Amino acid sequence: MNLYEYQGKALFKKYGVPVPQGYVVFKPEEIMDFYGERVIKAQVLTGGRGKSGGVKFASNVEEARKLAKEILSMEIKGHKVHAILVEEKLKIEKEYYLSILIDRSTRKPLIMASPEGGVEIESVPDEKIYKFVVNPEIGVQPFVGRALAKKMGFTGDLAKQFTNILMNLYKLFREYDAELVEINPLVLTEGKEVKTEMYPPMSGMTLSTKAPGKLIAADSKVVIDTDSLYRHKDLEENAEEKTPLELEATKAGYAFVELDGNVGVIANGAGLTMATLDTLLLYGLKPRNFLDLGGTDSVDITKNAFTYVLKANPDAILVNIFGGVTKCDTVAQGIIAAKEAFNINMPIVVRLSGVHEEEGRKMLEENGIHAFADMRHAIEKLKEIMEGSQ
Amino acid sequence: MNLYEYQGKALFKKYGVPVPQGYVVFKPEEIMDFYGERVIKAQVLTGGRGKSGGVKFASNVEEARKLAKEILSMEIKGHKVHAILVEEKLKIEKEYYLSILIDRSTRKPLIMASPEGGVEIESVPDEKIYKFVVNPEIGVQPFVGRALAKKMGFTGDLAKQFTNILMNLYKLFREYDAELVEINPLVLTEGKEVKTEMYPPMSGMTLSTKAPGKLIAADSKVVIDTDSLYRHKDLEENAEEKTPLELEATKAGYAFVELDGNVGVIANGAGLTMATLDTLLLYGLKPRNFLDLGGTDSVDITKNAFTYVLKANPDAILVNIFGGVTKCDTVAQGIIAAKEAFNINMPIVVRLSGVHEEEGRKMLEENGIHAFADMRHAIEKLKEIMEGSQ
Amino acid sequence: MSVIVDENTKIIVQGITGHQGSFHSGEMIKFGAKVVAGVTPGKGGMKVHDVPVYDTVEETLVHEPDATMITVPAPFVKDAAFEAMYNGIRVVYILTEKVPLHDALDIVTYARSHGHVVIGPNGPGITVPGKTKMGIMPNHIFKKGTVAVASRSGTLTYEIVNALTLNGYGQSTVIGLGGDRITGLNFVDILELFEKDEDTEAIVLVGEIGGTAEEEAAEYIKKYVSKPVVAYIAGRSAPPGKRMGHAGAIITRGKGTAESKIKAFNEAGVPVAEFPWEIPQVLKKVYK
Amino acid sequence: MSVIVDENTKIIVQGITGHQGSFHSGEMIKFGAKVVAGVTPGKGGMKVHDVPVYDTVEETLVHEPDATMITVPAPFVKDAAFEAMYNGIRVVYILTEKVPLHDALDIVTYARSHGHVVIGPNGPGITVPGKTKMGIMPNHIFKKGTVAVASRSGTLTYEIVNALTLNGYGQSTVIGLGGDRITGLNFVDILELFEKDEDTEAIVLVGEIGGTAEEEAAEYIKKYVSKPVVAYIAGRSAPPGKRMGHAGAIITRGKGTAESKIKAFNEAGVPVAEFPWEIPQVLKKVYK
Repeated sequence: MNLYEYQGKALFKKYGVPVPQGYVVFKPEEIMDFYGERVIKAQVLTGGRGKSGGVKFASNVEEARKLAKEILSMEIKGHKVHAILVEEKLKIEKEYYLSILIDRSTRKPLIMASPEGGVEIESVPDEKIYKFVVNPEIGVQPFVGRALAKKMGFTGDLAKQFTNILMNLYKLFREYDAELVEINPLVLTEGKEVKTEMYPPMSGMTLSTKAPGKLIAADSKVVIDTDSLYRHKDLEENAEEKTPLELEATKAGYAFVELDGNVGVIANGAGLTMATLDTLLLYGLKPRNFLDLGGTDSVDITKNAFTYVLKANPDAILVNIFGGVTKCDTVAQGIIAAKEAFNINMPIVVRLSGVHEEEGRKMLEENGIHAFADMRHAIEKLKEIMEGSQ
Repeated sequence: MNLYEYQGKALFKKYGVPVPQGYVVFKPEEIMDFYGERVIKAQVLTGGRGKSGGVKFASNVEEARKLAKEILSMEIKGHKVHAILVEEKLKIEKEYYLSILIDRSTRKPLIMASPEGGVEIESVPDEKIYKFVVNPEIGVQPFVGRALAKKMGFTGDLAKQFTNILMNLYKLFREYDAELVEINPLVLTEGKEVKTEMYPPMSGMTLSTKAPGKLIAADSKVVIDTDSLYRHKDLEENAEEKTPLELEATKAGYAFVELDGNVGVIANGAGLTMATLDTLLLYGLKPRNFLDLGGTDSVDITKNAFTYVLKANPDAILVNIFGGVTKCDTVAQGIIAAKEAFNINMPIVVRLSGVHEEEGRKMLEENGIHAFADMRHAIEKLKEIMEGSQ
Repeated sequence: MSVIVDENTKIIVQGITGHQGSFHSGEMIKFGAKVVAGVTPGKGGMKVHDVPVYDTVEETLVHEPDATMITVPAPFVKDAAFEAMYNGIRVVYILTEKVPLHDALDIVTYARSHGHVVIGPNGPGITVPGKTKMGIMPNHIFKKGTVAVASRSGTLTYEIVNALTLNGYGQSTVIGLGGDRITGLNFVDILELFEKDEDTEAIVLVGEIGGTAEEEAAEYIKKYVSKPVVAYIAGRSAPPGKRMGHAGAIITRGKGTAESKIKAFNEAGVPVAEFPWEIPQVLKKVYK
Repeated sequence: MSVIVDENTKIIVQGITGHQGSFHSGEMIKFGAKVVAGVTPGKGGMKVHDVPVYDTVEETLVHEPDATMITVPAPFVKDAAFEAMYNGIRVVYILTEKVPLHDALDIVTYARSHGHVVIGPNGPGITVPGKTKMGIMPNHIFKKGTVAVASRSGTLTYEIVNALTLNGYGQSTVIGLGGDRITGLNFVDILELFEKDEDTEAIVLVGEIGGTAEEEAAEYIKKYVSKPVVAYIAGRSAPPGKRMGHAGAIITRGKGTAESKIKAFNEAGVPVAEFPWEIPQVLKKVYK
């Protein structure tokens, strides 16, 4: 689950990763009066909002509210703007990149850091990205920070700031079951002039030096492992990532993804469902959805699956069940019950293989539903029907 | 460092290990008015206070204050009573034992649990003590609690209570750098009668069942690793464990232990210092103290060591330095400086071996201090002097 | 010789009194597996299919188990896996799906540095036809033979094994690695075992979108695998950024597409079937 | 053949620019040790005794180090040890005293399950006369020979090694295991190595009060050690409950007394010297 920037920054703050001062608003009038300059940032779960006009600067509250109103009515790459983050404007010296993710191939957390921040990390050349594979049995000890800080060009106090940020970010990553935590850009603010009076005192001579700036997370991208949400009650599931229908089906226990074709699909097992969609495409047919029924062979679960497929308004429905230990007569009952209950008139083609498969197919045929023992013939039949109906 | 019962219980509470309701007082008048019964417990860093009259029951505030006054003036096994813990009186069904310590031979945390609590664990037969060696890479997962709960005879809700206590105690043990956390007794309180109205309602018939009691830590013994105290600023060092002189010497950076003989000892290295004390005893001489100078060869460190030895009022002083890389002339300077500064008239015998050893010994002899190249001759000389002076 | 488990492997089932644990223990016993004990806290003393049930893994050690099948709900998997490993059980198969990613990370990290083998999470297990089965694959589709199958999915594996059997290709070992992002074994690990296995003469890999396990397998095959390998990849039609049922089946930031995997296999000389039912024909081209 | 380190062992020193690190690096080099690099964060680019100093252990890997000597202050030891182990350094010697007990626990646990050897914390290191030295033992007391010495203390070890040398007994390996409660190696671990070591013909153990390492050593010697062993135990005069300088030298709840250790050694046929200077005479009775 992707968190909005303001949610990610709230976690950063909780874990001691410095973020700009600011607050989130859902209505323009919630923006409070201020002096100086503020950044008005669209909260959307997509990148590139800056180029789309989702980030603006305001120097008084009226301007800020006006901009917020505009931004709140925007759609950025198809995403409605969810909220506005109002933040102090940082004086930026340089932008860096820092992230931690789970690397599937080493099966370990991977830190990526780059002195080229503020752009998509995919566009940064490999030799400018410093990687560190974390051994989770060791974790991120200070030495990890020192090793990366050196490569990033941080010395002295900045190296310490960087190490602290990295250790805190790793703690967040582990404790909040993150798939990804990303700071892009990690901003180095301009250092302040420090004037030191020179000896002898009162001589009027001062030495002007520059104190180092602060490293601050100017943006946040945090992705939380959905399977862990039961232990993070403080995080609500963000609705925006799924379509309303996907959300509905998922809540009912089906793995469901909307696609843009016209063949409704119900299959069992993620791999087989994907293979079914692939096969449809290779046959020139377009799937309307991915629906994995899972391993259960209850009449109701099968029947209810049709609810979500029907809501997607397909022109035909393909059911592909490789039963294994699933009882096919039960599945057949579920399909027949759905046809009756939802008064389905569009073509349904079923592939049914497993325990009691012949019985199940017989029941289906008796109810006017095409039934086959193998996937190929089922899909060929579907193609024939759909081409015939054109 | 041993914590007082009330300090240990404060940590228990912080980590979700249930403790009786109560509070600590340092003066009798701090005891607040109450109804029912209270336990008045002496806070001392030694066991067996119950038998010594350090634990009493009171049924009103006047009685409680009177008892507290008595207890606060007691000495238990040589320990002055530091404070009073005032607690609710538990209704006890059964007493258990639970502890976690660092087992030196496996180099791992070791959990010990026994259904025979309330007595010293040393007196419980081995077959009644259930042990579990924790792999710190795994920690204490719920399965550890289940395995021990079963052996302890806990089922259902009590097994869950026990598992929670164990997991929380382990967390405390690790996060507070404990050498030992011990709950003895871990008390099971009496369950409450629960009356359930029977069917049909209003028939007046009730079913009486007993709800299980609660597991509560009725005492606490927590020992914190002294070397880790720098990261537990919330814990003050408890003075009582060391004599005032030991405390003074330790603060000055010397490992120092008071003994009951009359030969002051200064040596370098813990092993050599112990061997020096042992040798004195085998020669019929009694050491007054253990003082490990450490590895430094500064004049001041050597000189200052005499401060603490002299405060112990010995009859003679033995210095045993196997220098290795230590410069013996520097050590000799320190000894001579001490003799002058503190105007030492008692006999000083020095063993000095290492870099510039002959020079060092010569300097000592010139200042009227016996000096030898080996330990044996130094101790024999000391014996001769001390026997001659009798 | 077998891969990971064989006819002598003594198996316990953690969560044996649950719906899945109970049913599949029975099927495993029918297949010939030595299921020696079950574990369900609080249910010690019961029997399931004549198999004794205990409260803790420690108590099952009298049966000297080598492997465990974990069927407990996702929030309890980490505890169950560590209970098994703490008690010295070498092979840990996790059937459960939706195991939190960081729990899988902890389990797999510990296992790999302490010599345990983890199968799954979220996979159908391992079957060695004629010898043993640990998991939920349907018994009737198998036939003893020389083709090893490794897959990231469940039902699709059955589909392909069924096609192999119907076309006369028996199997040496069939293993489901699991559909999650972190699994105990990846294709490279299992290829190493298949290459060494005397009973295996040809290999079928059933991959899917997400991650780079197939690309790494292709590299490994080029260098180290002498036996013929064919493959199928599911998810050609999957849109980016959507989790296609399996937690691991997701295209993120342009990585893990079917095209990339098919290309890698082709470059390694591994033919990739277009349809699941084509696997036997494709296999025929490279293996008798 | 040597124990743990030999003349080819490439050593780095973490904390080389400190007082201890700098001085003892020089002494080690004089003894013949191959000190290839030093590490002090922020001091990279310096040289100490002609040895290049780096900011991180990772940067020293160009010198292919096998071992590290850690001399950083106690609060930073855990970080330094994990830095070394993460970077694949096999032998980790920790000179520093007052390392928190749970830090030592973490270091030693990781080391033991990942094939690293930890010497210390809080010990004088290891010396192989004629070959190498890692640690702070004084160079001039050693003589190459056939007697191996393992000890829980520092200065007392020198005292005994000195006595051995003066009496004509040279040493094969001298190791200080460390005075803390948890150390990387206990007597049993080192006895196993000494028994196998071709250069060692007799063994001297220097124990002290606290813990049960000596009792375990006695049991081990009975069963597995064929070479003659003699011992010295410090702390006969120590009162219970007091930490005698070393964190590990403490009698708790009646456990870890000198009597118990002396009794165990005697029962294992290991003569125990009364005085440190007696070791050569006692050795003479059991070894040429």
